[in-house]
Amino acid sequence: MDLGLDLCGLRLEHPILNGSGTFDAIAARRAFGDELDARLPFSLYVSKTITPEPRAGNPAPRLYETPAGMVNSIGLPNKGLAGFLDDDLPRLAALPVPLCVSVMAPSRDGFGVLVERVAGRVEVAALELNVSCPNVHSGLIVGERPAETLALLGSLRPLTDKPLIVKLTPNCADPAAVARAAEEGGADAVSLINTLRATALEPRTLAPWLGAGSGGLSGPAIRSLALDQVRRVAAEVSIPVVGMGGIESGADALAMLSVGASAVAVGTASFRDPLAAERVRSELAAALDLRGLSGLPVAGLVSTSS
Amino acid sequence: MDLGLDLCGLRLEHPILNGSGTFDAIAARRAFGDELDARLPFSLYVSKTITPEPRAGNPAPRLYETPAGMVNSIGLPNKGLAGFLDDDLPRLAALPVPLCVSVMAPSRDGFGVLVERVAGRVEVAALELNVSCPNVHSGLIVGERPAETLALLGSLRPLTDKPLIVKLTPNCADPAAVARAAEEGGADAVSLINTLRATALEPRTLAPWLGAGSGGLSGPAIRSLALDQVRRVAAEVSIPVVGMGGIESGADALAMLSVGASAVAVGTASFRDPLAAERVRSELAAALDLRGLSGLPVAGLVSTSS
Amino acid sequence: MTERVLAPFGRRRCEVVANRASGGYRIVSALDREGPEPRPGQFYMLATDRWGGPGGRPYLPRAFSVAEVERAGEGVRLDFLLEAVGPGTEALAALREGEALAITGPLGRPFSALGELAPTAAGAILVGGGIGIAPLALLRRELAARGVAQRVLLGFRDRRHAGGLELFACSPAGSPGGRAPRMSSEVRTASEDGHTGHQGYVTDLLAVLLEGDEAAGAAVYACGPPAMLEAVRGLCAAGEVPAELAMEAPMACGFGSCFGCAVPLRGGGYLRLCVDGPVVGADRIETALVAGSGH
Amino acid sequence: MTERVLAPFGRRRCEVVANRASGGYRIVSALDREGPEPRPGQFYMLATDRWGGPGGRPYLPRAFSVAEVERAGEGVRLDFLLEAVGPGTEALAALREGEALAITGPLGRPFSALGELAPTAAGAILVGGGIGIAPLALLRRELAARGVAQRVLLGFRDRRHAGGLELFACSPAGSPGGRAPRMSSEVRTASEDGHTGHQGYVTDLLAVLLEGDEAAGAAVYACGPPAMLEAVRGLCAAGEVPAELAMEAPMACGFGSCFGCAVPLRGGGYLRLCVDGPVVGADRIETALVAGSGH
Ligand SMILES: Cc1cc2nc3c(=O)[nH]c(=O)nc-3n(C[C@H](O)[C@H](O)[C@H](O)COP(=O)(O)OP(=O)(O)OC[C@H]3O[C@@H](n4cnc5c(N)ncnc54)[C@H](O)[C@@H]3O)c2cc1C
Ligand SMILES: Cc1cc2nc3c(=O)[nH]c(=O)nc-3n(C[C@H](O)[C@H](O)[C@H](O)COP(=O)(O)OP(=O)(O)OC[C@H]3O[C@@H](n4cnc5c(N)ncnc54)[C@H](O)[C@@H]3O)c2cc1C
Ligand SMILES: Cc1cc2nc3c(=O)[nH]c(=O)nc-3n(C[C@H](O)[C@H](O)[C@H](O)COP(=O)(O)O)c2cc1C
Ligand SMILES: Cc1cc2nc3c(=O)[nH]c(=O)nc-3n(C[C@H](O)[C@H](O)[C@H](O)COP(=O)(O)O)c2cc1C
Ligand code: FES
Ligand code: FES
Repeated sequence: MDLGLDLCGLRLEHPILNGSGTFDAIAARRAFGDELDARLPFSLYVSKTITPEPRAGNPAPRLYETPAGMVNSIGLPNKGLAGFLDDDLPRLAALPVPLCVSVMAPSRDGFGVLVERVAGRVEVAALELNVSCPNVHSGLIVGERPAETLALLGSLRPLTDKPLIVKLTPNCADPAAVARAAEEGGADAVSLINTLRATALEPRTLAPWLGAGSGGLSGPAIRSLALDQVRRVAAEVSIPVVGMGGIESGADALAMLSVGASAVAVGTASFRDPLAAERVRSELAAALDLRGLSGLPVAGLVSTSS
Repeated sequence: MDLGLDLCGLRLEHPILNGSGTFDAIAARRAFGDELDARLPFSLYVSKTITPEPRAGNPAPRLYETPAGMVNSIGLPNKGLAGFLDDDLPRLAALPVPLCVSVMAPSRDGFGVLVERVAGRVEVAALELNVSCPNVHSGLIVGERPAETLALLGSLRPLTDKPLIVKLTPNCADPAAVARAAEEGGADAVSLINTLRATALEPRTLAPWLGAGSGGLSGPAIRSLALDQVRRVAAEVSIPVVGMGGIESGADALAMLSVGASAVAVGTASFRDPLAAERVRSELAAALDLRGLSGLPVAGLVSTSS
Repeated sequence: MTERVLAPFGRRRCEVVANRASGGYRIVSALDREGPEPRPGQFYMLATDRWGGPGGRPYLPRAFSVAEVERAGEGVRLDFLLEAVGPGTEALAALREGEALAITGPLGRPFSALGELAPTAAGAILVGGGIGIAPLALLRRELAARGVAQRVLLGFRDRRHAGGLELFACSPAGSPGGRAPRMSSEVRTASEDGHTGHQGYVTDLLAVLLEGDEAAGAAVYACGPPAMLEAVRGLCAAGEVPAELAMEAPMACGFGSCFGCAVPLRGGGYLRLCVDGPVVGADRIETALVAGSGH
Repeated sequence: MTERVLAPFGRRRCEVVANRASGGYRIVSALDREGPEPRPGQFYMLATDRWGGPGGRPYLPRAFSVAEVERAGEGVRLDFLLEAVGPGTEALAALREGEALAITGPLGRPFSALGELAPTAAGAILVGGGIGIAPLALLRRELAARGVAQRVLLGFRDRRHAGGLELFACSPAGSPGGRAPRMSSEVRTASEDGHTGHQGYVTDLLAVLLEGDEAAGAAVYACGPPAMLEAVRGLCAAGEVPAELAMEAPMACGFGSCFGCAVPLRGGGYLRLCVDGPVVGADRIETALVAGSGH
């Protein structure tokens, strides 16, 4: 079974990536040693989102467990652009797979600096643009608005030839419209879904549980919703789609691929089992085999129109 | 413990209602007999959504179970306005609690006819406007757009003095903006959340599982998301808010009330246990008692600002 | 019409008093201290404390026909015949004696008495397929008690997908030495792999019966997988034999509230299988091939 | 610094070989055939096949310190001391012998050797509160093996929230007649309800010790609820006694990937308790009162 694919010009061994912010390879190396590199279960490693300036992240608690899922309010702790390039990039570059760096900035200019500096590094194969942050100028969340997304791409696209993947927010009425804007603006791919806005209360005091007040829901609880958004987006764009949201098994990954995703990311499931993605990949291979397929793509395998 | 409250002029025994379309009192009477009326666990009975014309509903299958929840594509089967008024209304009027009738139409005029005819019946205490249906004129889903919602209320508000509750859709970037529009248009209350768009595939064929192609996600899986939307909406309107989405326990109901809901609806949980709402109510009473409270409201009990 | 027995409102907890293998199936018995005696064809919504599980399913309760009922001192012993095919049935199959079973029921429309289904019929033909034999066990006992002549035809896919025959046996089940239950002459079996009875479909047996003399004076009660029920429906329609089918459809609630269990009616529209069925007149429906129903 | 032992990459399944009550707590033992021997203070992420459950929780694995380790023929027996306080610990407490336990670990930074924590210290003071005594049991054995003089102070809320003392006993645990385990002279207890030892807080005992002669030459290792750890931190800071605290924070992953286990650092920023801890130098943190950590 050859699960290899081409994702916006990158040759990947198989279609299983990690969701940004759900697998820290540098920390995992401290826990698992060399085995981390030997068995890294992702074909493209996506970094946690970095920002222009260092961020400490949100106050504790940052996690709340929900039925079949979790809410997080991590708050993008990172060393900032300079710290990332100096400390983290060399260590991530040592991973045995290509590297995609996720970036976010509160302004178009900030995004521009990130893209220019990060894309300028040979260790970086692709960039993911996390557009779920409120824009300081417009006050709007870029990823909720097609026009804002188009404008952002308009200023970033000229800065690099490397693949730009736009990570869409699910907290909007029509993610496909935003995806179309990203495509129009020259994005090489879109990825979705990010977490869904959610709130948890401390059961006794009824005060907000999360230090930041509210957070984002992920995990199997949102899988059917993610599948829906990926299906709608894939139907409306011709650039590749990276599908994620609650993926835990090969069957889940196959469903994502069959509604039009080109690749699939494993997020929260890695928290339960750091090698969850390896199992997802091998179950996927077995499922394709069972169907008499020798590889990707699988989209169009069956009619999935509504 | 007196759980009584006033909800837009209706005197209710306690704050636990049913979600529209999740408890059919007429069918339940066939299964449970007189005990249904004797122990009806809701203080206000909300009918399944009715439409101007009869609808058979969507093709089977209509249900898909997901982790800690379910996806449905029922498709609003109902007897239509005339059938409802003739057959169902008299039987619902026999229930021991006030009646709220949920209505939906594909056009403003259709809504107008429904509201006029239904509100004209003395058996009806309140109406819920289900605005999650695409408008045939605009092609837009009314409930996704503040302006559409405001315009709809503008044409319906003059038709009746009875309470109009607007049921908001969660499939939009900013439900609070729609809620504000409903309030501005003269709605007496808003209720949320309705189900979230979701897709399920048949595991073997990978064709869409649901006869209608896709459906709506409900149940505990979406509880933290519902709590978030109710909190945001309650913070921005001064009319009462009916909170729902994954409520299964008194603790869940208390959380909804504490972020600003005036009443709480039980939906999917009734499928697991037809008397789930009774347990929710008694657990809620016990929880208030434990906190030394003698009744409602509880909002403002603690700071829940983010 | 034979009246449905009403269910107590709400879900209640029963104690599991037995759980034993029966061929490839299991028979789970629970003591219901609060409920009435159900009628043949009625069902219960079941769940256990292990609902949920690592994959987050099952979330909803599951529907099961009652296969056998016995008044026990303090209540009613309910026997369910089940096949482990997914997370819900697996959790039920793993129940241990003394553990709790959450039940709602009895629910739904039972089988009609023979006189109601076919006023002139001299006897009944019961046709069961696979796990669908469950409600026929109770029906057969009740018909026998009323002195109705009957033929029972039970079909199975293969040895692994077969069981529950002891519910139809004359000799008490579980007799020592693990001997096969002794069947009364009225019970005939079929199997696709030939491990028991006629090699082929149970509907082959039905076709033969309906071609013979008995057709004229008979009515058919059937329960089984959609394809079998559809074949039964076809045979009975062709032979103008009155028939009732106990059907399956995906159910979330079991008491008419979710509208999930839609079965297409002949002439348009749907019925809700949980309240208008699960036993339906074969002439009422468009097809027994209900989308989304199991196995 | 004492090196952390690395974990095999990925989650593995172990067999539960024992599960017994110990006062108000339980000791669950599992045989790990694939993993290394952990160091005192390291922890494992645990889950069972009954994860999920009717309420849909627990979804994430749960962190547990290893309390005792023994080389068994085919692997390593890991003992976890736990208190059932919620869905995860309840599922673990209900494990039966022969069932599977899913584990990832050993994880995290272990306790430092005495010479590293306090090069000139003559002895160690171990301070445990409630279920937090777990990692100290293994630490005590290791320090004893190295001939380190030690005092062990263990505190409990009340009889119901106490247990695990046998892990600190000289006489073998579970001795017949249910007699209380015989404690070596170096172990002293405290309880808020006075059911064992000093009536009051375990930190009362620590305060007395640190006022005496022993303070000068001692270093403190502590594990327990946030308020206790904060009191230990205060006492040690005042007495300029080097101390390491084994802390808790809500954890989703345990291997540094979720950034959920943030503990505020003195001087700003956070550490990730799962990789930078769970054992941290008392002088590194701002406070031991970590929001969201249990009990
Ligand atoms: C009235 C009635 C009586 C019944 N009586 C019996 C009986 O006596 N004995 C017995 O063994 N069974 C009986 N059944 C069938 C039984 O209810 C099902 O086998 C059971 O629901 C299966 O649950 P599960 O969790 O084990 O399997 P599931 O995983 O639910 O799979 C069973 C079937 O459900 C469908 N399915 C698969 N995935 C999903 C999903 N995510 N959401 C929704 N559907 C899905 C498929 O069609 C599959 O074949 C009866 C059903 C009805 C309606
Ligand atoms: C490094 C480390 C070592 C540990 N060692 C041990 C040990 O040896 N023995 C032991 O018994 N325990 C130990 N613990 C604590 C143990 O991990 C917790 O007691 C356990 O996670 C509780 O899980 P639960 O499902 O039983 O309870 P939960 O329901 O998770 O409740 C436990 C605590 O979690 C919080 N909480 C409540 N609801 C939620 C929610 N929805 N989402 C998130 N948090 C919530 C509250 O603070 C509550 O007090 C350790 C923890 C850490 C971090
Ligand atoms: C703890 C946590 C941290 C995350 N951090 C980021 C992040 O830094 N950048 C980003 O684009 N997405 C982030 N995400 C979102 C995930 O990449 C993913 O889109 C989402 O969790 C849905 O997938 P899942 O259900 O498989 O986790 C984070 C998710 C979690 C749970
Ligand atoms: C099977 C089913 C049918 C529903 N039908 C309707 C309906 O007719 N009208 C409506 O406004 N909401 C309908 N809903 C939405 C519920 O009223 C409720 O808003 C939603 O399910 C969230 O609550 P829950 O998680 O408690 O179920 C339906 C939900 C389900 C599950
Ligand atoms: S199962 Fe819910 S209406 Fe029939
Ligand atoms: S528990 Fe996930 S980073 Fe520490």
